[in-house]
Amino acid sequence: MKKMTMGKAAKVLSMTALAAGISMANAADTIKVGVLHSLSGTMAISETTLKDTVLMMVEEQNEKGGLLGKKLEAVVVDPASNWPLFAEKARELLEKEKVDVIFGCWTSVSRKSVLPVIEELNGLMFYPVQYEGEESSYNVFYTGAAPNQQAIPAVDYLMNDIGAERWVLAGTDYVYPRTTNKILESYLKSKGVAAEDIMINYTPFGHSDWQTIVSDIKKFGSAGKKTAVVSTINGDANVPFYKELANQGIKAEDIPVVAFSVGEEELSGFDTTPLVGHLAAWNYFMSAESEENDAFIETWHEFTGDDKRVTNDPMEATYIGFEMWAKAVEKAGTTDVDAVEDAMIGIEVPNLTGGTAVMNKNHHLSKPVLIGEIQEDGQFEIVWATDAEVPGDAWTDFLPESANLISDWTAPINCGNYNTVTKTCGGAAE
Amino acid sequence: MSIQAKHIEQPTVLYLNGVSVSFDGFKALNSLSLYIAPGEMRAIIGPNGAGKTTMMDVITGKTKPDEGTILFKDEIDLTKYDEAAVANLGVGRKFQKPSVIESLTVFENLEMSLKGGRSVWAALNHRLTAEKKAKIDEILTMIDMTGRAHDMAGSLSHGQKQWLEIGMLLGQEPQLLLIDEPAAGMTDEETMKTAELFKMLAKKHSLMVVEHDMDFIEALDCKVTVLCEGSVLAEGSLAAVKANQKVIETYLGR
Amino acid sequence: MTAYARFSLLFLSLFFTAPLFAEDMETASAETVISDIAEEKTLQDYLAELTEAGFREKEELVLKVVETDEPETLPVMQALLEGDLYYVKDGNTLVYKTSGDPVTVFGGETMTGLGSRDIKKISVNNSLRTLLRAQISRVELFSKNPQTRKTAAINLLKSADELDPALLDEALSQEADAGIKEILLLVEGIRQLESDDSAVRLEGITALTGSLYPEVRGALSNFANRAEADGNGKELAAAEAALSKINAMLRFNSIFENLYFGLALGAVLLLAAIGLAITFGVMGVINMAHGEMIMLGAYTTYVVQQLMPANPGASLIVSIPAAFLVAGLVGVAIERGIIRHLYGRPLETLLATFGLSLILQQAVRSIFGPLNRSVVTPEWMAGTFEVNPALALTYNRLYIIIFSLLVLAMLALVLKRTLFGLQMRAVTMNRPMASSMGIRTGWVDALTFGLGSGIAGIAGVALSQLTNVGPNMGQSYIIDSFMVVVFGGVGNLWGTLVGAMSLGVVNKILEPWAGAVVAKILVLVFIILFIQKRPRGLFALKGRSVDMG
Amino acid sequence: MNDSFKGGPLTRLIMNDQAGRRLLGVLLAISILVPLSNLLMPEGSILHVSTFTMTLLGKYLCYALLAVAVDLIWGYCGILSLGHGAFFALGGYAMGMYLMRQIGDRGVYANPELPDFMVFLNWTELPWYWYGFDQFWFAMVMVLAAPGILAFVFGALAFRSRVTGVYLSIITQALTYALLLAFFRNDMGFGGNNGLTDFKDILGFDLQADTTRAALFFSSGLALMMGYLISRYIVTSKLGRVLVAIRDSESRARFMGYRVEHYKLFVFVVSAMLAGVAGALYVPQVGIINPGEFSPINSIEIIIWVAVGGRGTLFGAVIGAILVNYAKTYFTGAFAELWLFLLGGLFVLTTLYLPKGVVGLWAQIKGKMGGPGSGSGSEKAEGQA
Repeated sequence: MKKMTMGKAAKVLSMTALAAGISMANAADTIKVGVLHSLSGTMAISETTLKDTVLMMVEEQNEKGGLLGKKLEAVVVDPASNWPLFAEKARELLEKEKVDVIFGCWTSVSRKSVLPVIEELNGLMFYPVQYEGEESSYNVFYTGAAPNQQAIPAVDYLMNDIGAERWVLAGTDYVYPRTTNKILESYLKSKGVAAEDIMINYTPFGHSDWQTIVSDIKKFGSAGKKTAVVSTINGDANVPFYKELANQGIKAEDIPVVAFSVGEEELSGFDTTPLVGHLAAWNYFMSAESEENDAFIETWHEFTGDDKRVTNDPMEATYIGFEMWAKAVEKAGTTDVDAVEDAMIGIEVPNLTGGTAVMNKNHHLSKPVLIGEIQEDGQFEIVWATDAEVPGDAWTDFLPESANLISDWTAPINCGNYNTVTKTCGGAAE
Repeated sequence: MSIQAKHIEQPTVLYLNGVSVSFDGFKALNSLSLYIAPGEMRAIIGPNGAGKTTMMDVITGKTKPDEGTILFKDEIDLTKYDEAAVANLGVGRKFQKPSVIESLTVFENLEMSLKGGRSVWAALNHRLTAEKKAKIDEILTMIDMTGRAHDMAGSLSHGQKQWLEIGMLLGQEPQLLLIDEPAAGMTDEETMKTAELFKMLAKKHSLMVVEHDMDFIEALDCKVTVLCEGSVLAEGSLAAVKANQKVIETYLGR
Repeated sequence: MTAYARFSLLFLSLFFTAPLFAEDMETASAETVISDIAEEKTLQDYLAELTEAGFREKEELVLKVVETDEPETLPVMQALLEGDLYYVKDGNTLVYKTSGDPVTVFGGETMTGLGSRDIKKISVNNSLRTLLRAQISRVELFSKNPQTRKTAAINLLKSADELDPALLDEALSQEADAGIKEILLLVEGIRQLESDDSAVRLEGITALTGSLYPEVRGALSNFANRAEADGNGKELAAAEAALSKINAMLRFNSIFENLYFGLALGAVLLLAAIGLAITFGVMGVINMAHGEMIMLGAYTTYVVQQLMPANPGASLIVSIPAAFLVAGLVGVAIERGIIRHLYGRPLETLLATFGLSLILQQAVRSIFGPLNRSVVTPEWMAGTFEVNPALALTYNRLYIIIFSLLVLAMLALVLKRTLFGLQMRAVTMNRPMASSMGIRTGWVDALTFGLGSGIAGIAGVALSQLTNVGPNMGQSYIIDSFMVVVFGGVGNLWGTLVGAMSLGVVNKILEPWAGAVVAKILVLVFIILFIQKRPRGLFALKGRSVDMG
Repeated sequence: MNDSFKGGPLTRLIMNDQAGRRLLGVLLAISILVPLSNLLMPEGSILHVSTFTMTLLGKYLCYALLAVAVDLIWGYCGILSLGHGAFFALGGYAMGMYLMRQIGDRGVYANPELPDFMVFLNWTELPWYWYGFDQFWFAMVMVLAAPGILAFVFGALAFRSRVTGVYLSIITQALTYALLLAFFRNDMGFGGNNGLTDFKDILGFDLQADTTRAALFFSSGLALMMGYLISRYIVTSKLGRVLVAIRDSESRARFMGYRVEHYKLFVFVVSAMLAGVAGALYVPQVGIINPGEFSPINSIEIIIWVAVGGRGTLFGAVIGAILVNYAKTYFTGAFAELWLFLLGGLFVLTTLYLPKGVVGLWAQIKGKMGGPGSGSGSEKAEGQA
């Protein structure tokens, strides 16, 4: 009896193992590009576009003859907006599919979930979304904006050009808004803003009833000082938020709202008429005028077969990341992670907005910061831009705990969280 | 009032005094008073909506009366207890629709009903002792189901389910049995067999039987109480009740 | 930071040949300003410069434009403010463009044959809009239309201190309408606060006391701050007295406001839940695809609006029956195809409808893409109904409250007064009996499910006005809907109404005190505890138990 | 029946449970062979099980235990909990908090006391409810106690008030939804949306080492077997028959004198604890616990695993959990854009054509072939033994 059971067990086991994919076949004649973006669930709305962008870039690269004489092959999986699934799929991509690079993640939590896997298996990932900083991994390149590339310039603009004196920091209750608002609060106070002139508000994901909060903002804004709203409200909650702003008659001239998570793609789901003049801060706007951008938009329209499709900042970040990776692979002559990581630093790629993006030692980019006003056609009018590219800062100077930390992945430091006071590499040291 | 006043000094198993219940303004029981003596069998009849089922609900703790008292064995106020407690005090109830546990076997149904071991812990550590097994076999014989002990209760016929349920009542060893329309859906033969069984039971237990079937009541040959609009209309032997003018008007006459 | 400002006079000579130079950021320089020769210029010249100027320059140009005071001045500024002022790239002709062909500013000719790439909008930013609005208000203060004058006066509250006193005096002396005059007096009051004369300042405080305009409160609190800083006790006391009076009125307002918010939220919950009250409450189907029916309704609204883009208002009206039909038909199909095999197995309906909801979500994602779709709000739904200057009820919420009650009333009517309603009730109460009376129970089931789904579709139309129209929108309503139906009492429409409204109001009363998240958590805990007290919901059917089996 | 390698209750359990015996055999084999193959076989060998596959299977085992827990209350007692994910998540958080404390000063801010997320949100000291979680034993107690106490309080209220059927289902959903919202709040001190992640080691063993993974995998298999046996013990005892009585006719059970609320409470708490254990084993294997686990949709999915496998048969729950999750893993990889159609379709078809789940189908086939009663048949046939 027992024997039979064991025999059966072995059969089941080997079947399961086979099915779960112990595939030994590893096509050596292609370079595999993993795409780890949610195609279903709550984040599909944002991430699907990035999957398409990577596919487009792969196709383009193959038309140019591939890399190192090999064709690129995209491997798409769906982590379904489920954070633990991100880790599992990352492992699948690295262990089973043996991809050479991963482009993926949107939310911070998905990145945090993937990070241990990528580090353990020494993978390589490009993360294309603006985020809260306070991280720098050897295995990840951050091509989105750090807080100093988005939040702080935006506040500077509101303070200096719009004359805002009173601030509402409204965000979804998760780590990106929390951190950004902490940084901003500290920054604003350092600029002499009194505590009672700062209102901080957090709402849950997908919050849909904004009546009370918008009405509070309105009241807060009627204290005689120019008031501005800095919004780190995420994703789905934005539509009802802006609709409520419009309905309660808050005009951009009275209380401008600057958002860090609202781009062209999000606007395509809005009725923008009542929102004209509200702001967003990004490193890229579709309306930027440059040859590279025109070409990019054209390719995008061709690829999607839809000339109404918009482009946005995370797409540019994906584009820059992909171009940089391709350059680094050619420079290194291999797709080996350590070689590519080494080659990545210092790589330059033209921005779509003009100028050049540079990959710094801390795995963050130097990029320009732009501020745009929402137009009726769902585009942004660029109303302000930094004079020069701003280098991304992994560890913000406005939080006491991280003020002394830097990231430098070159010798002799080779550390993601190097303490400049104690001269030691922090907890990440293995 | 006059009826029970005569017997107030005698011991009773069940004693209802001025029990009233209303649902959304409808008086289901209207100051109902009645008693049952130890070892007595009592038939309850009455038109639909007379309050028979509500009376059973009230006695078994399912429904709390708005007013009135219900004494069990002259000392326990049943209105203070819930269904499980009332059952454990020794009041068994059989429903109009047979309610046996259909996905357990006949044997298991009976095993569950056996007196004692009601706590969670006891149930977890329950062992089927020879004594219990004997008791179950005894009941099986009594309800004539020895041959079907290991069949699913769900596969029984309607009449058999009624019997099984009666058997389960017996397993509980109650002092008082409340039985709601036991003859419903039975063949004539089964009905008569049931009446015989009840008469046998009445030697050890008190029984309160609600029934429509006059032949069955006739066969029971016991005192009859007629309920109407939530209170007692008449009481006495079947013949006396049948002759009662009020009863004829409201019930039998129709 | 004006390094990126785009403009202007440096290139005036190249004006007609190379308008695109304007886009060249590198050559622009912050220090370059409008040249002196501007004095000689006419409206036309200034406007021509506008096409090339950066935002800073545009501000100065606007001020110069105001001074020209020509017949075109006001319409041009209004068009600029509204974003309707364009220029033809080829030749720099200024045109107005709204929906049809562009019309030239000077001469009023309609230009045909121009594509969207041939003309370019003269962009404005927020400070320009503020400036334009203030300038326009000064002109419109003398408009014949009292509504325009009123808007203008209210706008002036914002820039009262920059106002020419003579202009205000003139407006005050001419103004016949008492309401507008009141506002103008407030403008004057705000100005008086700036006076050097203490008596005048106190006069200003008196004039402002009791007004609920946010600008007034703002001016007073600024004033109070100044007075405190200056150590001016008397004026500080006066200002604070005025402020506390205003604040007391505002507090009263906010009670009313919260109630309104609560009812509005309740209306949303009600709309979301009514359909479920049928499919789940009446039929006992644990309908996890209910949210997707709402989503279908919202997408129907989007499609209808795409079909008739010119008229968002009418399209919304058309969407109501359209959404009912679409969601209703899908509902009938679901019932016939799946649910009818599952009667008597209510928990399995949960499984099947959950699977369906996944399929429907993905179907919509495949057809319409994963992005949210934009549904335009018609004008009559935008805006607010002003009870007083500090309390404005948004029209869209008002309509949704009314709409939700209408839907409920219609449904009640259908159930109570129509043959179908009678048959439906008969089937749910006693199926075999209904069947033996010749009612085709199968079709009644299908239509009932269709009715519930259709109503969910209608809810989708309303919700498209408030929130995202995307593949996931149904998910955000499904849980709330179940809470409402269960809280109200399954199978009881009246309970659904009272349940939705009370949950909405409780939520909104708690929210200012506890915050949005905690308020919601408290409401959920409240539901859990409430069900302990009343295990069958708010409006449970009481009576002799019938659940014995 | 002669393989009574352990005496007493176990024998009784395993007797008359052919399907369960097979299941336990397979589980035992997997629990031993998979880790061994992962550790001993060279990579590239056909017999090597990759770490990816092992962690995946480990996850399935945890889910299977969770499914057993749900089946215990739903399949046998008719309590349809749409909030069981909450107990799973609480167990997971208890383990996560221990793992978080184990990081010590190896966090990015090198704070010996506070986890990273607390440091950058300016917490100055550890909140009181984090005390004790640096001790493994304490965390393990909490893995059982946190879900257990919540289930006890909630169940005591709900069952005493006789909240039943769909009302109970909906308030369990309200419970998990409320917890979801609460754990999302960063002010709660559980890491908000990001949850707890970046774990380093457990009991001093590196979590990224294959040996640790293998041990965790083995523990999961063991936990599932234990969970199965405990549940099996419960459902085959008289208590199990009372549960079935409650499921089929609650008032009958009550009029027989059984305190229905006590029984329900007991089994609900046991089930919650099993779910907690599943969560605790799940977390170190997937490397993250966050409030998403409280999401009502997750809890509904658990119900679906059980239904697909076959409600009311414990091994059916195990099969269902593994089957559905394997399908999900496979579909999200192979048909990234279509998997919702496939999974949704699977659910619809299962309900329509396999009302008793996969196990029911199997029993049906066996029944036709005249084989010995397996599946629900054997479940019902023992009892009187």
